[in-house]
Order: sequence, then structure tokens, then C-alpha cells
Amino acid sequence: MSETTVTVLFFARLREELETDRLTLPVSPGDTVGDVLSRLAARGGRWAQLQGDQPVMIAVNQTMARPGTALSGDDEVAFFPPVTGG
Amino acid sequence: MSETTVTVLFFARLREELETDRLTLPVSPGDTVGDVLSRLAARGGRWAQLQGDQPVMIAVNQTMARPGTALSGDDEVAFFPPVTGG
Amino acid sequence: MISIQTADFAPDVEYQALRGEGEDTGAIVTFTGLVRDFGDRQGVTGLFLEHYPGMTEQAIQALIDQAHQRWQIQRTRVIHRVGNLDLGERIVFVGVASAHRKDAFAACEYLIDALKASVPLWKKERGTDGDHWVEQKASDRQPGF
Amino acid sequence: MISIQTADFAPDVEYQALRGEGEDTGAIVTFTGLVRDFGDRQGVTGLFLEHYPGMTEQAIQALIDQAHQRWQIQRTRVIHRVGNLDLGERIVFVGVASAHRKDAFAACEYLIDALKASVPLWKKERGTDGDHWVEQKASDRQPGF
Repeated sequence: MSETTVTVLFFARLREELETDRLTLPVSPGDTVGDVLSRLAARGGRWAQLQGDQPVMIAVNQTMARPGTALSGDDEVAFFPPVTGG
Repeated sequence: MSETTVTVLFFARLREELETDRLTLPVSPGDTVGDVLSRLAARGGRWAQLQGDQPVMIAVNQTMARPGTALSGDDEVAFFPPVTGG
Repeated sequence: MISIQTADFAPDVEYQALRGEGEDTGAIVTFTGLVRDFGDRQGVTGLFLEHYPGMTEQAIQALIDQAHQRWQIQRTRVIHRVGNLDLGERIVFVGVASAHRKDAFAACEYLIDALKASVPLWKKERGTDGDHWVEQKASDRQPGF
Repeated sequence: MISIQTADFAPDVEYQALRGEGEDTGAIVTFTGLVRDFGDRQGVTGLFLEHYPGMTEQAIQALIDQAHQRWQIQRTRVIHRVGNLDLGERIVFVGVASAHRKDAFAACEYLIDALKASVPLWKKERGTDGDHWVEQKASDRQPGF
């Protein structure tokens, strides 16, 4: 079975604090956005904030999503702070 | 005692239907806008509409007024239909 | 700034005036009213607008004073054209500058609503079936006026 | 029309586009947001704006679709600038054309409110005491987002 991956994007304060705007992560069938968040938060340091007190917004394939959203291969997952445009 | 007069102005539909945009009327001490309206309406014909079913707005010296408003010499009285600008 | 005029006006000139010189303006809301091809009736071909010189400007100034009391606003521009206007022409402009967008929206909508209810201006529709003076809509009336 | 761009825009060009070619437009309401010298803090000297290319445009289009369902509107223009902006510069433009002024006001205010609540755009204030990412205001939040 070939490896399945998702692309993970970070924006704004998260992008700066994690010093990362994009990474690729392997996912298994049944994995949710919450699983990805837990795995990244487990890296510790600044990454812990992905499961911290500050809200983290989630989009999957450019549509707003929740931690329970299931992932498929090649999905584009994005994490970002509450929006402040306008 | 010299004669006291007021200037009476008409606008829009009233101006057109009365074929008058301005006239000068004598007034006596104690006369109100309502007295002027009655006197003009008594001319009959199109003038009767000043006391007819359609609302007539009143301004005295360019401020909105009512039939009970008392008049003084040299006042500027205006009669016009409900406003429709904008 | 209040102007009752026969001439047209330019949105970019009004925008610049509302923007002002300082750097404390965060929001500019503008309303532009245009002559459209239906009103009280279908088949409108143009408008004639009449005003009460002097009182019209004073009545608009009173509305602007009230808006400054009710909302935190910095600058306003009200322009109303009079005379004959063709289809598609600009009739009226209300612009409000504020530090805050909610104040700018509220004051701009208040000014045009109150203008329609209480400022001495009258519209005659020219149309395919003749001319007639527009009747005030119940929705444009204000209590006590 | 939706545009996310670094370049500035011109109010008169946007006005002309909103006006359209027909003669059924009676009201144009526009909102322009500017960089002002205070925000979360005093002493703001400029902004940096970031967006999520693709999703930002989609999210704005979804709001415009909702506005068309809720109100009788004819044309909309939404422009949001990104990158570095100085004090006094235009950040955002929302314009709505309608036959009726109440629909134009309601849809314009809805679009800018919803944009602030739900479209992926982020503002960083550059200031005399350093840079910081702006926090979302409780008043800009929408239930369920």
C-alpha cells in the first residue's frame, strides 16, 4: 500500500511562531483533523499551542472544518488564528 | 397703524396646481397659519385643496410649523406637499 | 459639506474630501441614489427635482447635527441635485467618515432616510404616460413630521 | 467581482462598475476601510495583511451568494488588499448596487461584517512598540465559526 499524505498549511501568527508555512504529513485511513493536531502538538515547544488555550481555526480543502473531520489522501489542511481582515 | 403682511410660498404640486409660487397677504395680530390657510381655501376652485384631504406641510421662516403657529409681520410662510427627495 | 446643485458630482472627489487629512479615519460609507426607469410607475424617462432654497440646506444641516450627536463621526458630505435629470444620472450623495464602520453605516443610512422623510425636496417623474409628482411613500414618512 | 490584490484601487472606477449598463439601479452603497493610526494599540504606523490564496476568494464568493439570496441586489464588488499598507491607505472596498436603498445598505453591511468574521485574512499592526498580530474582536465573531 502506497503512503497517503496530506499537506498542512499555517497562516499568520501560527505560521510565524511555528516558523513553518507548509509541511507534508502521512495519514492512515480513519485519521481526523484532530489526530493531525495531536501529532503536531506532541512535537512540544511552540507546537503545543495547537492544542492550547488559543483557538485554532481549521480548513480542509479550503472549507471550514472541525477536529472531527475525517481526512483523505492529498487533502489540504490549514490551521490559522481567528480571522481579522476588513 | 401700518399694514402687516406675510409672504406665502408654494412648492411642487401645489405651486403648479395653484399656478402661484409666491404671494403677499395682510395679517392681523393674533392670526395663525390656520387663518391664512382658511382665507386662501375660501377662494374656492383649486385653492380649496389647502383644506382638503391631501396633507399640506407648513413651514414658517423655513422651520416646520403647524396650523396653530402664530404669525408676525414679514414672516415667510410656505405650503408644500409631503417631501419626496433622495 | 452640503450642496444643492444642478451639476453632477464626482465620486472620487467626494471620497477624497471624506478621507480628510488626518490618519484617524477607518471607515467611509457612501450612498448614491440614481434615476432608475421605474418609480411610482413604469416607463420613467427622467426626473424633475424642486427644492426650497435656504430651508433645504438648513434642514439637511439639522440632520447632520443630529447624526454628530448620535454617532461618532468625523466628516459628512451631502449633495442633492435639482432640475431635470435623465435616466441613470446621480440624484443624491451621502458620505460619512468615521473611525468605526458601524457608526459610518448607521449615520449614512440615517441621513438618507431622514432626508427622504423631512427635507423639502420634491420629485416629479417624467414618463411615457406624462409627468406626475411622486407621492411620499408610507415607508419614508417619519412620525411627527 | 472579487479581487485580492496588493495594488490600490480607485473609487470612481468601482462606482462605474457598480452602476452597470442598465437603468434599473437606484442605489449604490459603498464601504471603504482605511488604515488608521490606532487599532488594538495606539501608535500604529502601518499594517501587514496576509490571506489564504484560493480560500479567501471562495469564502468571499460564498458571502456574496448568500447576500444575493437574502436581498434584492444587482451587482457587488469586493476588493481586499494584502501585503504592507501605510497609514491612510485603503484596505478594503465593498460596493453593492440595487434597485432599492435598504437592500443595498443591508447587503453592504452584511458583506463587510461577515468578511471580518469568516474570511481568511489576517492583520498585523506595525507600530512604535513593535509588530503584533491583531486579535479578533468579540464583536466581529460570528456564532458557529
